[in-house]
Amino acid sequence: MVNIAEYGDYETAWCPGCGNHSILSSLKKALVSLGLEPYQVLFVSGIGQAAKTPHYLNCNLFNGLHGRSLPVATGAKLCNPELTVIVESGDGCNYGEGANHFFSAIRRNLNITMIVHNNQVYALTKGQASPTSEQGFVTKNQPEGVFSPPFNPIEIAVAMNASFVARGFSGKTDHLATLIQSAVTHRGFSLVDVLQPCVSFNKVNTFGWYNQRCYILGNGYDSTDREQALRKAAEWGEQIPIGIIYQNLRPIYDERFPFLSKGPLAKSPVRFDRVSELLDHYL
Amino acid sequence: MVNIAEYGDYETAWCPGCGNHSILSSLKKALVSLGLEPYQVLFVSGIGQAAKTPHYLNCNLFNGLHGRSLPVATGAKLCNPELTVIVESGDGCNYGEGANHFFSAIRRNLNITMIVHNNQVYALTKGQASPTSEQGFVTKNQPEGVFSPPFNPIEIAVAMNASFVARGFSGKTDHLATLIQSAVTHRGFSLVDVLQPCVSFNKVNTFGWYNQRCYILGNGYDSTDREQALRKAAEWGEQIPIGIIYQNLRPIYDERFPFLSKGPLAKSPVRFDRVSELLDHYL
Amino acid sequence: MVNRPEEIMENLSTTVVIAGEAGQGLVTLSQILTKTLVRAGYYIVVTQSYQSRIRGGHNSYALRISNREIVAPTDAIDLLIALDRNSINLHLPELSDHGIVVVDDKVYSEIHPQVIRAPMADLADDKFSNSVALGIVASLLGLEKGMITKTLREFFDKHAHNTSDHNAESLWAGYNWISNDSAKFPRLPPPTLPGGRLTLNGNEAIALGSIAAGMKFFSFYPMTPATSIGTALAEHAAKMEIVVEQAEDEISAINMAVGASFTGAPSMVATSGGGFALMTETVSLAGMTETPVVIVVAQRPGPSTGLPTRTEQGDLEFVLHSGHGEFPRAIFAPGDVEQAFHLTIKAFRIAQKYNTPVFVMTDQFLADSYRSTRPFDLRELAPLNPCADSSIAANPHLTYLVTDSGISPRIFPGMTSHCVKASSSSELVIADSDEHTENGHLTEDLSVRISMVEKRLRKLDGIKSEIIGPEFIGLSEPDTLFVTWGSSRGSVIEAADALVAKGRRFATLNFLQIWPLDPKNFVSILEAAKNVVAVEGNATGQFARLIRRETGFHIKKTILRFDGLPITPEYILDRI
Amino acid sequence: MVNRPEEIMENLSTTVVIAGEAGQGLVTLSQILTKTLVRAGYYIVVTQSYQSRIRGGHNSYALRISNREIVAPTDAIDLLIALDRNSINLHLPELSDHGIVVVDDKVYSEIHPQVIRAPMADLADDKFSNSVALGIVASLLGLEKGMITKTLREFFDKHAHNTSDHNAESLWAGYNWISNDSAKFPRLPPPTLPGGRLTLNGNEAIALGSIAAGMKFFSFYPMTPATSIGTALAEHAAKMEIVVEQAEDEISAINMAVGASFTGAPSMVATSGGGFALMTETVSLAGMTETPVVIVVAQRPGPSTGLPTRTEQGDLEFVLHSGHGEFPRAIFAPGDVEQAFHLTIKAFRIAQKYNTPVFVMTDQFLADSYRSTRPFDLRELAPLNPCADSSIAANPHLTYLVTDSGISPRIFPGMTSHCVKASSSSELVIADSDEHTENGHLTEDLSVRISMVEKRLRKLDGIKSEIIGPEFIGLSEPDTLFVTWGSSRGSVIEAADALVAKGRRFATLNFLQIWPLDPKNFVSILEAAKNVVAVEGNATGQFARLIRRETGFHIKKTILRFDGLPITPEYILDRI
Ligand SMILES: Cc1ncc(C[n+]2csc(CCOP(=O)(O)OP(=O)(O)O)c2C)c(N)n1
Ligand SMILES: Cc1ncc(C[n+]2csc(CCOP(=O)(O)OP(=O)(O)O)c2C)c(N)n1
Ligand code: SF4
Ligand code: SF4
Ligand SMILES: [Mg+2]
Ligand SMILES: [Mg+2]
Repeated sequence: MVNIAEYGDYETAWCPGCGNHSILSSLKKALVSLGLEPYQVLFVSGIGQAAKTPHYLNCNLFNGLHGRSLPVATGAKLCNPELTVIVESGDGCNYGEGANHFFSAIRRNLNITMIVHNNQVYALTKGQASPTSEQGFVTKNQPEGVFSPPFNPIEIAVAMNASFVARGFSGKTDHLATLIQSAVTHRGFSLVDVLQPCVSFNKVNTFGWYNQRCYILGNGYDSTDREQALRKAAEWGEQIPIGIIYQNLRPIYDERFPFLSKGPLAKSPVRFDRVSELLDHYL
Repeated sequence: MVNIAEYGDYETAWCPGCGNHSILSSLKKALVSLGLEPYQVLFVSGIGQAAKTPHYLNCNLFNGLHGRSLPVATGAKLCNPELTVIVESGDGCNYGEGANHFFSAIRRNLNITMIVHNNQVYALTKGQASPTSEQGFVTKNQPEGVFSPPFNPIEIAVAMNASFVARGFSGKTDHLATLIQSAVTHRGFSLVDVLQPCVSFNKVNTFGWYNQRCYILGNGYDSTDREQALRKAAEWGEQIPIGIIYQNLRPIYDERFPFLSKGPLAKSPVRFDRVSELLDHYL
Repeated sequence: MVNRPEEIMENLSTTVVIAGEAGQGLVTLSQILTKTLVRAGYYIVVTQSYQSRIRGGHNSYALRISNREIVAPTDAIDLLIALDRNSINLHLPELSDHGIVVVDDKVYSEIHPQVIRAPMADLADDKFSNSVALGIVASLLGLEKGMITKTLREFFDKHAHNTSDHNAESLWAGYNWISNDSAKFPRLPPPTLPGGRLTLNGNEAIALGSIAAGMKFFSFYPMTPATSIGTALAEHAAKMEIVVEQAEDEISAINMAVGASFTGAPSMVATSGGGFALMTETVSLAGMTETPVVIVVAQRPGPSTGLPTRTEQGDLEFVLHSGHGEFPRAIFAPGDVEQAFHLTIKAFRIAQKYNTPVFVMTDQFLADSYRSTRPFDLRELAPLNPCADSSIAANPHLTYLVTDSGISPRIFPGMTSHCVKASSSSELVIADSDEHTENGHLTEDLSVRISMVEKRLRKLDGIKSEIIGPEFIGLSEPDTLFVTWGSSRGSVIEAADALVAKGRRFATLNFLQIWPLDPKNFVSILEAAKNVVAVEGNATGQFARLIRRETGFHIKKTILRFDGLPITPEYILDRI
Repeated sequence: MVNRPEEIMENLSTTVVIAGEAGQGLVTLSQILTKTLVRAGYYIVVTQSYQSRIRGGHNSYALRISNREIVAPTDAIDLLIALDRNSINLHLPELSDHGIVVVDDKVYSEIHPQVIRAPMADLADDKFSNSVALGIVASLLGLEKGMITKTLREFFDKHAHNTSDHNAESLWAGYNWISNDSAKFPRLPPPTLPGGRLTLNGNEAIALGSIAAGMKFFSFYPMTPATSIGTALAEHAAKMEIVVEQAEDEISAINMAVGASFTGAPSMVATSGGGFALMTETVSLAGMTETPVVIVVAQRPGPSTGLPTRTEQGDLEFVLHSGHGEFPRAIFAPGDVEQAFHLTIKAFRIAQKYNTPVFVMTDQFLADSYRSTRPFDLRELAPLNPCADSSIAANPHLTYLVTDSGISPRIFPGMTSHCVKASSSSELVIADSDEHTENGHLTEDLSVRISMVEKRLRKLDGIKSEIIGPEFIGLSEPDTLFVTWGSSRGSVIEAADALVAKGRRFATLNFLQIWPLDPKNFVSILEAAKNVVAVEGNATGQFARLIRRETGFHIKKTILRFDGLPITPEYILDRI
């Protein structure tokens, strides 16, 4: 049986009080509850504070480019469907630079999980507005405050019929751990958008701000009801729902390639007999 | 008074029977009805069959890169708000390569118009699936058919609260002309997604296919009602609504820069007195 | 009228051009003819010229045929099949002195000594006039009726059901009509090649090379002239059990390929200039994370959208320096279809051995140029097994183990040595785009930085030790040496041949590998020549500059072409 | 302990290093000190070294001070303000022989001859201990109390309300404490510079240069070390009536800048390697559409994410060849802050005159390096008025009119000559990324292609005629000539000075413009030197290679640095 120690205990480069610490611990909890061994899991991350997370975990990791974790994860999952593939990155990374991949990933519906540390700011580059920053948010680069309304990833994911859409809050670690567990277990593309206080650059959406507003969706909430989910997804402000907002069981993309059931493509030999048949095609 | 002849009459490189011909004529009609002189209008296009459209019109034109017409239009409008800026390109260009800009443009809400020739295929590159291709659509590059559900631009634009969202059909040229006219008149970012038969590469969504399904939204339809719009936007299949699906009057981005009201930035002189004051800042 | 240089004439080749509007079925007609000729045992060189439109405009398909080895396209036309009037206007000036034109008499009514007007309407239904034309050409060339019919039938059986009979009958009508008419055209000399030849263009050869190399993952975003690599692969994907995936953009395409490769699946992408530009950030990522990936850059004239359906060799310096920072890479540039196959395989081997991005540079001309290709001996190819090489040199595994060669042994996530399923947490694979320690975690230790930079760059020494040196073809100690690279090879060789035939001392030095270069392989050859001329399909002589940078040898004369057409022997001869 | 080479010592400079964790307020402290020194009339060179994290880790701010002109950072530390214990461990070995350390006595309790332990707790509340430290340094350096207090007050009045008094009191506590204590540290010699100097770093100079040049549009996506250009511009945007826009990605940023420029607004973007890679497709677009745009590439060590907060000069070849296809460009590489200002202006002038992309290459070292800068004489600057140049040379307007210079006169959409509002349909502006005719519409006419390629490339001749040649500094006919570019300039100059002081014949050749190069400007200088050594902040000697490619001159010796730190005079002297 896997235990939490196997996932390691690293010194981090995060600020004290940063929400990332709690997300890291929820992650470990979830992985252990899932009974996943570190070598069964591949994390793919981008660049940013959030993207450092998997460096503080014992696991396979590809720490790639800002905004590009989803395509890397896609290639990896398509060539080795045995891996549990988890994308871990920030709001800027996933909804800014990499937004096109986010929308494509929803449509593609590969069986991977995407965890977004949503601190509503570009933290590693010292506090510029991100797509999720609220209107009026003042930064050194936006001295007059953000003009555009924030991007609501939950709402758009539901509108696009994403297979699994959840919101967590780093301050609710057990709840978050359960969400991540469900997301990984879910067959299909699953998004967990995690509200994460950034103590250094987001003085608006603080721990207290989130804590006061976040409420856990009750048992009465039916996450398979899309109409209801669309309404829930739009909720933001005084009350912020956390939990599984929406889920469905659309066909997953892995099914497009029946031969993937044979295991990792790295192991599949080159069939020269078949190459030979191909060549005949050009005779 | 401007007349249609001023917009020119060019030989095109399109196939006979292509929906683009009708879109071009709707466009001219709309421009004339708007009383716009060719030199008041700047078209920005990408690369693809659709993107050739403005070459067949007398007007200012920046024909840039595949997927990048919106950012060019954004830069242009921000520096010369006096121009009527219209983005003209295909579904692949705008919802594929350039999707990230589409989402940003919706949020930014500059007073520009985006006309998408949506033929549900990458035509100029000879018929690959585009983001709007239907499930099962077979191409040389997708011999097993498209697996993912199509991207519904209307639905997502409404979900993101785009300021003006309309769908037209190239087969209804007068209706389309009116739509384009409303879109250009609308204060804010306006999307006109135009269903456009591609006779060479889309043998599924043909003129007949669209013609049979498209119906014009009646007077009873209230395009300012977002709930209703969301439902309408999801409609696709046996019945396809065309018309203004949704509109609102969010603040436009031009307002972020009060000095823009003084006219094109090209004309604003360098104020060395102010530069001098700036330097004092570093004393 | 073009005077074909007699030197080239000596090759006794025949150039057939089929020309007309896009959408007139010109490609089908041409491909059937091409395949028949290859099957019959002729050498061929095809040049396709088309516009960025689907219908109308002007396209042409030039098919040079010979029973001796030919490797270049030529300018003069011997037989023009004009599907529209415009084609006659455009190509009449290019007709060789004995050249003729075949055209529907409805399309062209004038009397012209070189124009044969065929009564198409009498010969077949309008829909089948291309098959009539095909029959006429086949007959003029002296091809066996049964042979061309067989290819035509195969084609229509596969692509357009139930028209096979009609097309065959139309073919015969054309064939017989010419036999009745006075056939003023010299028949082809008897073929010399044995059977079993493949009809392949450059892109198909790359696709097949990648499959033979053991590629498992290919991702792309459509872009001319690279798209057809993906099309060929998509056709074979299910059978070969490879993933072929259309991405949302080029950035995604190459990042997917990197992710695939990280799990051990050899991967490739193919694109053209503008799409490649978008990939450059990830080229650097592959260099840093030491993830092998093969990148095909199919060139077309730039800058920017340029002439999207034409050819050029203008991206050499861009590809060579693509990606920020410094890391090793290799660049191959096939000079013909056979080389395209073998160099693609070599590209995979180098990428997999040195864990770094490797390029195959081609261009529209070669991409679309069909050739009669010797069948590949697959037994010669040792299967590339990504699992065989993997061994844990350290426990726990160190992704970036510093070694003398700079090469760190790889394992893949979830697997241990030889792709055995992992079972312990010491078998983790950690890759990082930041500077990293041997174990793959990011570091800001500046001495580790130095050792990692040096480790990565050391791999270039290994790559250098396996360089494919340039081909020297021609007379030793030449008065003039042509230097070229990539697809211009054939024309340079034929131009030199022609000059040698005239009694002049010419030779060619053709580079199939552009990077790295080893001056030892060629500087003495350059120095031995009295005169060195670089021949390149670009406007600034990029390869000549590179040679100077690497060797100090200054090639002062260049013959450059940048109008979108491939360099031909005539083009060179006119400028010598 | 680092032995400072006596040659450098002769400069009689003092290096103060303030070191500690990120988040300890180190930058505030350092900036107040820096500004005070500049105001007092000292020369300074700042080197900032930080990690890719917001709190913790280890950062340092090195401030070299002199009353003689200094242009380089040095390695040896004279006065270390250690905000944490780790800083002592890390930097003690770098202390010069007379160097001392100031540290809170709670942080460091050992007795060490070079360490002054300050009783911070006695002197002020914990929150204000940085001000105490500042007082101590000011006092040790012999700065006037009133002067440092003034700067400190200004700073806290602006940035942190209501703490100004507390901070000032704490400053005095530190100041006075040292006065009481035996101040074993040599005071600074009297300053020599007149007043009115600016405290500016490289990025601020670029930002101000762009404003002074008449830039109207700046777009960016944050990326270290380029971000602070955008920050400075954002601060001044409203006042200067310029648009500063954060884009969704770098691709958008540069396309916005192209769109802006198309309407006549001079525009700029700033990024670093990976972000720049994403822009390369659009660099080519700007080249093809002949749209001026200034691109600042602030380098950091690659490949890929590399060392995101450190410095390197590793992107020269990438920038030089960025973008597919062939088109003219210019590249400037400022060697110090003043050059950063002026070369940015020059970049705008060249971009606007030749309608093509122009680059300013800088790096983290220069970006963050404060210097005492001579105030700019704005009267010297002729205002760049995009409207003044525009004239209709043809009616209707031809965007790509073929001219001898290759430069086509521009007008902007909606406007006619001199930015008068358009009133007729002959005043349309049509730009195309495809190959185009003079009127801007796409063409597949291959002869037009040739004339357009040649027209574009002709602009390079004009750009060449305005080249800023390299600076030659040092002894004529030197035994050894250092060749360098960009931010390494200062260290190369000081290293050569030191060697000359020792009686050796050294000189330096510093390139501020990297492209185009005119061999006439410098080959004779290279040839006149017995020995040529290229000094570059990269691992492969990219500039030396470029010189060879352009001139044939082979620079065989290189001194290269690629560990993420700037080249220092000591680094060079150790390797000579
Ligand atoms: C192509 C590219 N552009 C920009 C950057 C610089 N960059 C690094 S982290 C970052 C922002 C990260 O924001 P987010 O993803 O929200 O993560 P956070 O730091 O807030 O956790 C940016 C812009 C980069 N590394 N690569
Ligand atoms: C960066 C880049 N990638 C790919 C291409 C090739 N390309 C040209 S047009 C096109 C597809 C156009 O599809 P769409 O936008 O739907 O326009 P349509 O031709 O269908 O009107 C593509 C992929 C390109 N020009 N640039
Ligand atoms: S800057 Fe913000 S996101 Fe980054 S570690 Fe600190 S608190 Fe966390
Ligand atoms: S290929 Fe399709 S989109 Fe293009 S011109 Fe023809 S019909 Fe229209
Ligand atoms: Mg963030
Ligand atoms: Mg389309």
